[in-house]
Amino acid sequence: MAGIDDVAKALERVPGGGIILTSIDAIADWSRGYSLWMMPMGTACCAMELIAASFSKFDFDRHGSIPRPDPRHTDVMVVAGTITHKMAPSVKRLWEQMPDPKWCIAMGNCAISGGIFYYDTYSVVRGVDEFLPVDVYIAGCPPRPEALQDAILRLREKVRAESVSPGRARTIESILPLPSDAPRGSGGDAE
Amino acid sequence: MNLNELREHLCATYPDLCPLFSVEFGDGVMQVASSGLHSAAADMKALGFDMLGMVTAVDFGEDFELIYRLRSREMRVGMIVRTRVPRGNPSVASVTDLWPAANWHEREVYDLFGITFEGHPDLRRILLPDDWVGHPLRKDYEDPGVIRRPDYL
Amino acid sequence: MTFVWGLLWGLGAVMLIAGGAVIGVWWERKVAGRIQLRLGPQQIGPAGSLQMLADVPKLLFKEDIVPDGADKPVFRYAPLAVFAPIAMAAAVIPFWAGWAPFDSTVGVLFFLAVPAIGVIGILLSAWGSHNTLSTIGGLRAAAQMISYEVPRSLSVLSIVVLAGSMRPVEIMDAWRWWWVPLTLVGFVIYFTASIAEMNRGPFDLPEAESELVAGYFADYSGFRWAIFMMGEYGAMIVASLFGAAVFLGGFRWLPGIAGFVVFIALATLVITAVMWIKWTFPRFRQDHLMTFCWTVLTPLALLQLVVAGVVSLWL
Amino acid sequence: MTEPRDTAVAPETPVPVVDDNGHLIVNIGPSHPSTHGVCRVLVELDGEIVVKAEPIIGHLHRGIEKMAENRTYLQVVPLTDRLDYVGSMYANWAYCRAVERLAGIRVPERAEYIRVIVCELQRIASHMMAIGPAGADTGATSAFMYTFWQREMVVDLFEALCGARLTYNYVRPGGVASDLPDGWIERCRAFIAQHPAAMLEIDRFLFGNVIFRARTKGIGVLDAADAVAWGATGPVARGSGMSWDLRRDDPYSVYPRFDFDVPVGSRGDAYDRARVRVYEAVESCRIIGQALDGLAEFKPGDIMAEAMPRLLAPPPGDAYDHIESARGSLGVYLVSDGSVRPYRMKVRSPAFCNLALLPLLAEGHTLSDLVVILGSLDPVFGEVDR
Repeated sequence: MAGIDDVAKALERVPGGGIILTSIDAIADWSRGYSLWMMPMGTACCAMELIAASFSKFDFDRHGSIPRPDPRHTDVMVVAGTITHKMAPSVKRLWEQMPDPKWCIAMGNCAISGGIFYYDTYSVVRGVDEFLPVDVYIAGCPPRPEALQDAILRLREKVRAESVSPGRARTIESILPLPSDAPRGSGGDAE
Repeated sequence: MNLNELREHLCATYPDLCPLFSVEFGDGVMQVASSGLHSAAADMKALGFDMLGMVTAVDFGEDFELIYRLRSREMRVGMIVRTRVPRGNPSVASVTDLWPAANWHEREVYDLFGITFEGHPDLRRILLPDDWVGHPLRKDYEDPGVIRRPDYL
Repeated sequence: MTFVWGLLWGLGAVMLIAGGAVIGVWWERKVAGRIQLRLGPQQIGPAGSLQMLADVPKLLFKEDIVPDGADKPVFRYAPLAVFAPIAMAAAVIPFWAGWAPFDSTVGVLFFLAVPAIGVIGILLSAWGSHNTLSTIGGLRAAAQMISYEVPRSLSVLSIVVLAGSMRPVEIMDAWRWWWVPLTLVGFVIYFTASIAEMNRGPFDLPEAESELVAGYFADYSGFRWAIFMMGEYGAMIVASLFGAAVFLGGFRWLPGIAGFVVFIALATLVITAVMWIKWTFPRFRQDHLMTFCWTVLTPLALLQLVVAGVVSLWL
Repeated sequence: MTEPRDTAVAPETPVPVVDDNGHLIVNIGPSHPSTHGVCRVLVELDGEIVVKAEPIIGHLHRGIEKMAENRTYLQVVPLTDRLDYVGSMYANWAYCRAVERLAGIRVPERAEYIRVIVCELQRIASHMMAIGPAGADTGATSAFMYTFWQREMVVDLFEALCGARLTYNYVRPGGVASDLPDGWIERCRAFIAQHPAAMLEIDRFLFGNVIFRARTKGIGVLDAADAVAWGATGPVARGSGMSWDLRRDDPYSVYPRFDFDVPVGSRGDAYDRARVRVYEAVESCRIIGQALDGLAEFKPGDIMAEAMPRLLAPPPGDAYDHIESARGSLGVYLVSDGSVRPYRMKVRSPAFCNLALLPLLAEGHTLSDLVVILGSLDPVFGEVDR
């Protein structure tokens, strides 16, 4: 499959091709957004809330999100919990086993930055974005299942902007400034 | 049998263990030399201390203190056996032959403190990856990856 | 003409099974939800009934991963070897009085024999994945499916003895209402053995989620995996339709179109029972499964066959 | 979106698929639906029979014991929450008892009663997370949903109490963080009134199921002598007929004032280990009821020891104290050098000791039984790896 982008470009030149492309995109993005199957990468405390999310009270099946333990069948990896140096290769391996297109939710402070385990510890990876491209971050220690629900909805918005040909993906406004946008030296980081 | 009776019994049966025995925080506490650890542990087991609760160590700079917490279900008393091993040659006899429970505890102490247990059937790292360098719970452990917490106090 | 007809029917069978699977997956999620104090899909369509409209295109657009160590041709075409026999088996189901898509004189034999080919597809996929868990799953599936063929065939045989024919259309013609109480045990055996044949809980050892993660299709992604799922739901639909027809009388209860509605309703009831059992029961262990097959189901099926044979003397 | 950066993670060591004896080597985990966290088990299989199972732990080793050395005594309490995340109150309490022993703090009785109440509630919540997966490991996911519903009720109670669903940080050195809110006692009574009936339902639904019984009876038999020798505690030991419960045999806090039974199994198999937990949950309801009655004697608001300093600096020395957590005897050993930070903290984790039994129990059983045995030991990896 040499370059789906090339196919997309060729199709754009054909009269009406753009309409076909956007229709395909619309179908693909809509279906992906409403069928985000989770790879529950629960390692620690947040895993409890991840379990709660798909269980009776919160029931993420309502949103079409079901947990599948097999990475090959899933779309979004929810990294819930602390990732240690010993665990990180396995997480990366599982991420590589997931078929494209795939997304990653960093659930909880440990997955975002190491959280409470940021300082003084020798074995914790400080944030899963050290080795995975994270799409949605959920703060909390642990976040409530409702926060994960919000993350699924946010991710759905993000998925809608994507395209079957990666070159055509639209950018969406981030609701928060990206770390690179922040003026240097003004942060109140205690380091 | 409470702790004081135990102490009397200990003095009568094992005169050499008697002076090492004291009672602190509801447990019997016994300080032995590292060379005599195994025989003291065997005596304790013969006395009815059938459970090994934990094995741990504390880094006191010059040497490590090893702490074995034993428990007797029959007498309903706990017992802490302490021993000191020098930092230069941290090695002590394993008690896995007395209590199989010591297996993982000793591996953990080996992993985090680098104290070797002679006679242990399978002394490998248990918590950290096999290729980890150093023993993190030692006070002098340095790791460039560690970010020190700013000292507000 | 036969060729065109066959082609048309092939297309029809695939549509039937694919459509049935789409409805079946939604239905299963709803049934599971009810059992588990949940709601199930809610967002797309009324009561989430169009959820599969999102799931199917998503799976179509997924990356098709063929693992590095896999036996590539085997890996690629194994899903078809699982799916095709089930679509073929659908051909002999008597849908209407005097009509089955493939009206064979040995239709029952065809129905019993052809889906059994599916086990080869499962073995191929398990071997082709080059994955320890898949291999264990495939071996479990082979042992289980071949063993459960025996009680399943024996239980259908009791109906064949009563009807005096292996042609499903003739069986339906000969069917009498009192066969239902007479062959009730046979139906329960058929039902149980069919669940085992389609690898569903409590017989889902080949894909045991808590042990083998996903068993023989653990390495399949995207649409290849969807074909496996379609095969599983297809097996459920086909087995339920056939059971509802020959054991429960299918369309014979009422004349005309009402009879067809009763037939579909009976089959739906059987499918729901399959789901109900899956979501309530724990999973068997391999040796219990085999013991159950050879010491309980097979003797019972033989007994049922004897009873049916004795009764058939007076027919 | 953040671009992925290179990380210094080493590739995992590859595992041979077939060893010299012709045994199949199967790697389960570290992320697997039935390892209850992040445990890797290397299994050597002869057909389906487990020849050798080797648990590889440490995938969640976060260095809490090292971190505690650089935090003040009060700052360690949130860390103990993350140890046993299924039962946070226990680690809180065990740690606080060790600190109180070290610093000689006397805790008001009302606080002790509240601690007993929350810890017994936590025992119920934690056992629900053990009984449910016992069903889920054998394939009965629905049973898990039913037990989890009970757990959610407890979690709601805790949320009303301290605002958090999982990491409570409620038991503090010297007492508890806050008094019971208005109406909480009534809600708690309502919960314990319906809980035994729910447990009866689970008992019929799961433990009465013929497949579940066949899957768990006689599986992973641990005899009492082995349980003692391997230092097993809690429901794992009690399932083997070892009648040992710190609440009764080494009474701490106000437990001697309550009337309760210690359920004990007889066969020591996975079934007994799971069943003991059902009865324990019902016994916990009895304790909570008595504690709620007893609470009325004490003045509301008297929940913190008098003259608690902002910064605790216990005198040099060491202290060990333990409580009976849902998984067994959870001990905390603290060494103080007189400063405001612990010199060394060691957590004696029951799950760690119980998990060490896995190779012993799994040998000779099938792969399907392995996950049942692992589930019946009920490890929580935050506590195993620390």
